[in-house]
Amino acid sequence: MARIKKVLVANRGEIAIRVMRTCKELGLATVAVYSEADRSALHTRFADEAYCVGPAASRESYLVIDNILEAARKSGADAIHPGYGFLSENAKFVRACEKAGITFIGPAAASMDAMGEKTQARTNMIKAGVPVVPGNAAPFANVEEAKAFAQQIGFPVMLKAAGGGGGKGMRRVDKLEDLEGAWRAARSEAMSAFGNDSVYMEKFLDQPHHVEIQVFGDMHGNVIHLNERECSAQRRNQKVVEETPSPILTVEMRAAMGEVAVKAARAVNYVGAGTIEFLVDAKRNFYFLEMNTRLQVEHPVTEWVTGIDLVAWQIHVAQGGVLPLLKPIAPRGHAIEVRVYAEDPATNFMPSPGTVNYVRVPGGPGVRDDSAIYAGYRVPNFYDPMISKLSVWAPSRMEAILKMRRALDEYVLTGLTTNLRYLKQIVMHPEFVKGDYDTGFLGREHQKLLGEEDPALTRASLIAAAIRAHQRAEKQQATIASAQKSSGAGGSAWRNSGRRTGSWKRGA
Amino acid sequence: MARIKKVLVANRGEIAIRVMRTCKELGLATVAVYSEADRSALHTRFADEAYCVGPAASRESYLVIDNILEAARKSGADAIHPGYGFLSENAKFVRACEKAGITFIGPAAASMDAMGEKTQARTNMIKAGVPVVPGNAAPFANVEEAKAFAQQIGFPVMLKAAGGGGGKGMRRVDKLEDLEGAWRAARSEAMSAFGNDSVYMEKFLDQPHHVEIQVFGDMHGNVIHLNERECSAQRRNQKVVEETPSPILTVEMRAAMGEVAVKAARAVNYVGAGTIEFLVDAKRNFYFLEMNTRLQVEHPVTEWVTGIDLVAWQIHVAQGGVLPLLKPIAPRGHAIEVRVYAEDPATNFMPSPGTVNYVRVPGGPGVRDDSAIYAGYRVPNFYDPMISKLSVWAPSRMEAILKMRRALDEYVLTGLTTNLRYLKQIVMHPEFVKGDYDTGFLGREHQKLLGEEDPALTRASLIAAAIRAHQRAEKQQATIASAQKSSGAGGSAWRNSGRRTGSWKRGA
Amino acid sequence: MARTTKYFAKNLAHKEAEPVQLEVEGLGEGRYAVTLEGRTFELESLVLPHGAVSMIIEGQSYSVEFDEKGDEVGVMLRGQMTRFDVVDERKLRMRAATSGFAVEGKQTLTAPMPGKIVKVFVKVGDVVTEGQGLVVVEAMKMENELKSPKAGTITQVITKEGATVENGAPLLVVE
Amino acid sequence: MARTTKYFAKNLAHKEAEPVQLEVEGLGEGRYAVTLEGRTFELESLVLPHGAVSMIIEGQSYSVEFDEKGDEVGVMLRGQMTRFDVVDERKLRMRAATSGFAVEGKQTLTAPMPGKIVKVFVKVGDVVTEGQGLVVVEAMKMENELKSPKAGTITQVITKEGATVENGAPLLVVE
Repeated sequence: MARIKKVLVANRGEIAIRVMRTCKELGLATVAVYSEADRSALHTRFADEAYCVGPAASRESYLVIDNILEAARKSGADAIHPGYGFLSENAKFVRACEKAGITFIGPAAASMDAMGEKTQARTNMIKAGVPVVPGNAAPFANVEEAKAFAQQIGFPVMLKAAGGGGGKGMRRVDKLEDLEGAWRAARSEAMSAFGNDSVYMEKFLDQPHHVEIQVFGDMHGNVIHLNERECSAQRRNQKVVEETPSPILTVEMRAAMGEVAVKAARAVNYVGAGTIEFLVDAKRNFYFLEMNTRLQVEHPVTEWVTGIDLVAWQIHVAQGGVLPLLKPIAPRGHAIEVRVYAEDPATNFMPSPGTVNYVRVPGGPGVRDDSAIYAGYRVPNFYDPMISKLSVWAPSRMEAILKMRRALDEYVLTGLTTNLRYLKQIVMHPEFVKGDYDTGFLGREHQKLLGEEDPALTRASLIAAAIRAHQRAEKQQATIASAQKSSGAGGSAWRNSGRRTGSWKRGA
Repeated sequence: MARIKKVLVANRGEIAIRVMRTCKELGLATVAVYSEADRSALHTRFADEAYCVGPAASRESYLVIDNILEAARKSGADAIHPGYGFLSENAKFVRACEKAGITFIGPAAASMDAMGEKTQARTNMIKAGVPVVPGNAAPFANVEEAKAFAQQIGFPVMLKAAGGGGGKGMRRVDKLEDLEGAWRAARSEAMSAFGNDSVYMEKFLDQPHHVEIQVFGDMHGNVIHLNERECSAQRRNQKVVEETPSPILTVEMRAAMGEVAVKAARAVNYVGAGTIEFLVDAKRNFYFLEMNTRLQVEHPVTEWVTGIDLVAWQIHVAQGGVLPLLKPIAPRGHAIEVRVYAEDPATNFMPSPGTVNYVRVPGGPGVRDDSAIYAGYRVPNFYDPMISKLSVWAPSRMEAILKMRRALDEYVLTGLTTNLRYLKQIVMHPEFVKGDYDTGFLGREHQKLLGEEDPALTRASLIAAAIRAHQRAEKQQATIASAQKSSGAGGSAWRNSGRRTGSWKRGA
Repeated sequence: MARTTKYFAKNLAHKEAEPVQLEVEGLGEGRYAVTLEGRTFELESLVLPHGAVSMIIEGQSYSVEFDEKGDEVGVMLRGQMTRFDVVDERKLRMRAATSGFAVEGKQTLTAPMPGKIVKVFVKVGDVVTEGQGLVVVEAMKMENELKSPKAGTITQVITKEGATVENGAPLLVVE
Repeated sequence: MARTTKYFAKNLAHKEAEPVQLEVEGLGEGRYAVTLEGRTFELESLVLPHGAVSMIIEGQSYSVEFDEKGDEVGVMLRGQMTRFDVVDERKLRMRAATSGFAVEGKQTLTAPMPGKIVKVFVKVGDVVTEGQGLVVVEAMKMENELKSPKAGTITQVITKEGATVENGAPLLVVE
């Protein structure tokens, strides 16, 4: 297989930057694609080359296979890295790349088919002897079928997008009346996220842990696992905090899950980086949930404890290279990642796009920043509101938690509302610190995680607010005085300095 | 010994931030001290508390023991971390802390006495059986004494500050005529840097390697070493790039140097973090150069490959704790650090203080930022022009070099002239890549390290310059047009838009 | 002799609480004395280039970021965002004279962000409870339900399903 | 029909070279056609909030930072700083009419940074060579030697040892 020389990254945001960083280290030229809304995005500026692939809506740009391939042709890219989301788990795209003579940095289309469609994947896994959660085998034709199946397996159930993972198009349904609304929402989200509105159903396990195993395969039949990631801190089935090692895993359980994960990957002749997601119940039984046939958002924690650059391995394997490591390695120390979103936890996590006024990311020992923002950057409202990933490493879990607290305290990001404080509340919550938290954790503790006012900070803030008002008033008086001086009675100066009359009532 | 609760950091810049980061992780309150020139400095804003200790000149602020102790008293700090430079190797300060009942986070005054005065240190080391470079035993009373001694041992010689290290107050002298000027410069620098203008002399070794060993001692008589750092990339005896492991060391040589370093530290009952600096000649003989009785600027590379937080260890040991590790550990992977200075390599490294207009530090896997700058920060011209330390880790040396190149490419810092490009030239220079570079490297290769124009970049730059001029002209015409429209003939608008007449000649 | 100005500030997280009185005295060169609940704090406030402020109150160092809208001052301090409504004496009297203190009245539900209206659950005349879902907006690939700010009756529906709305666009009115 | 403007740019690192001619045609919405040495490049230039520019020239993406002083434009591109003197046709003629092209003449040595003069090596009337050390300035704890920009004679010494100087302060004149 030919050596890759120029990589087009068919993605945006932090993952585009992440992939390009490794490409640059490997001496490979980088090509960005961007939508019209992303002309000023960092990934567009970060690459050696950049090509516009369409309007803001991802369905008209990042998801249009022809436009991506046209950019590859124009730039002469000989490989495409899909990142996560968008076309990363689209077998049609893989086949189109193949046809165009471009190396797709990821698994073969056939492996994607076998795992990408979630109901087919379940069938394949059952055949391979991998334990799965009870559920149905094929997407539903209509909501009536879904209702009938739900009543058969019993509520609560989970509706899931057949076309992709990452928490998009997922809805928990507790009773029959709620099914129709959830069905509509899940399908609509699935369509926007994956261009496929097929939805299937699984029995809802009561507050399981979500533990996943990183696997890696090469073209020579080698498959290994690179330990687990604990991803139970989820909100709306969207991971928020991830860590490795999982605080609930023993060495024996890691080995057992790793073995099953390798078996699952082998069953579909998997090549490249993939993740086998498991649900773990209170008795520590684990069930195959799904396979993500791509790099995960949370891959940095695995990189921290293994010292491996997973993107470099992806490229190496895509060129036909043999896996640099052929047996499992013990994790070194502990890593935690948090996902920073432009959203307001206090108003039901309402996304808050806008312009970054100022940013200073945390630094110092054991802190890694994966962001794609900069001061002056306007976060567009067309894409996922994740704006930054922050990860830390320390020799022990407790030290990693304390380091994450320090790093979050240090993060300055103004102009947008973010979940930074919420993230800090999570990692400092006794249940998280203890380490035995399940997927119900964030929902159960929501009020507490919003945080309480610190009276000392509130008092200092009150003083700051008064000083600010005072400085503003003084500045205003100075402006008026100078305007009156220069223009006599100064009618227009009064107009310029007019402030809207406030009110004690918000939102009125 | 009592547990430390509040730490005053008697320093500024990145090292103050570095120390406070660990304090925050350990749950310790932090106190900054600042000079009048540093009111807006990041360390002043980063700490929980901040006290002004005097005017801009460090001799009137950061070096005034009474002012530092007064700040400690006001804040109720029970410990002081000195950072590096300033009072960090001042035994008087250690005694004053002791008298005030404040824990000094560093070695005992007696160890500092034994090692701090460089000529005394040499005598002590000879006694302990540690190999030293030929030189004189006591500071010179006057320049005549220095001249006589130089003629005795033969040129070239090195003049060195007896009061401290870090390259300050050091001058190489090749011939008798140059001695007087060098003597004056070294004394003046030594006085500014350490408040002590004593200078001594050593035989100049022809282009040796500079390799140092990190040591750590506790109050229970344990002393270990934490491997070496290669610091031969020096300019004016100022380290510019550091790495670990040293590319010239074998496992056996590391063990031998480590053993000598531990012997040297034991000879002075050393407690805390310290560094034994060695010169290594072409035949790989090594000689004791000096001991730095403090944390080094370049400590991050050791932290990368050992996973140890050296500042956390310093605090642990200062509280009477036993060293967490009692035998040497093998380094994991490879780390490189570069020092980013506000200086212009093209004009003989002229310092370039000024205001940071914009900054985006590198991120992603294996990159660590230790800086104390922010957009809008005015770098004062009173202190060392180092504004940032960038360090990287990778599994192998070559990967670390490529990662450093990538990180340097990524560093955006405008408003000041920096040595970023020079640093990139260093790490990509064939001699550096090969790994066998000595202390003469940067001087020898100076012209090459300034870098050549890349014709493709120059052409793109030329186009960018023309577009910029065009946009400026258009904006100017629009301004004039609108001014003429609103005020008739518009005499004053012309005045406002007037540009100074340039010239093809620079500096004329 | 420096002049003292009285300010009245209300923490918007505590709607029921009375405004707090603060006396601010400028001492020059960014130094102030602030009297709050009988205690006077001396402080120094330095405005940084990007609009943030470094405030040192009796040795305590605070990096403060602001988010201002009219008289509303959002203060971000060590990760905590507290919003205050701050007015001076003149404006306080003006507020008292007008309906500024009224808590009742009609509420307009506005779009909190640009997006697409995917569902409107109510029509004019519907009686709603506080917290009841009224509208679903899709933005950034997520559906977000907007809830009623108060119990009352829907008096106007300004938007409709399928509409694309800008940030702050009025959607409907509850009275 | 868009207007084409001619510019003349000189790379300041190559004092002896002739200025290069560039023709710039605005195509609207940040798009331009630039003709340089017989070749026309189409490009798009986006000005970012902090003054930097993102430029895409035939697919090549460049993040450009500028450092401008009068007609001198410093361009920072992928770590390389190149300084140009850029003028339009009108100014080029003006320069030709005055002494703008003169390379000879008196040179004023100025302080490149604020600091303290610790040594002045020359006095009025001294003959100096290009690159000869004239003055030592101490700043940021380092001593920095300023060298003569040309061979000639010292005609004025404006500063003296011990003086504190600001950035750009004239120190002496070589003719």
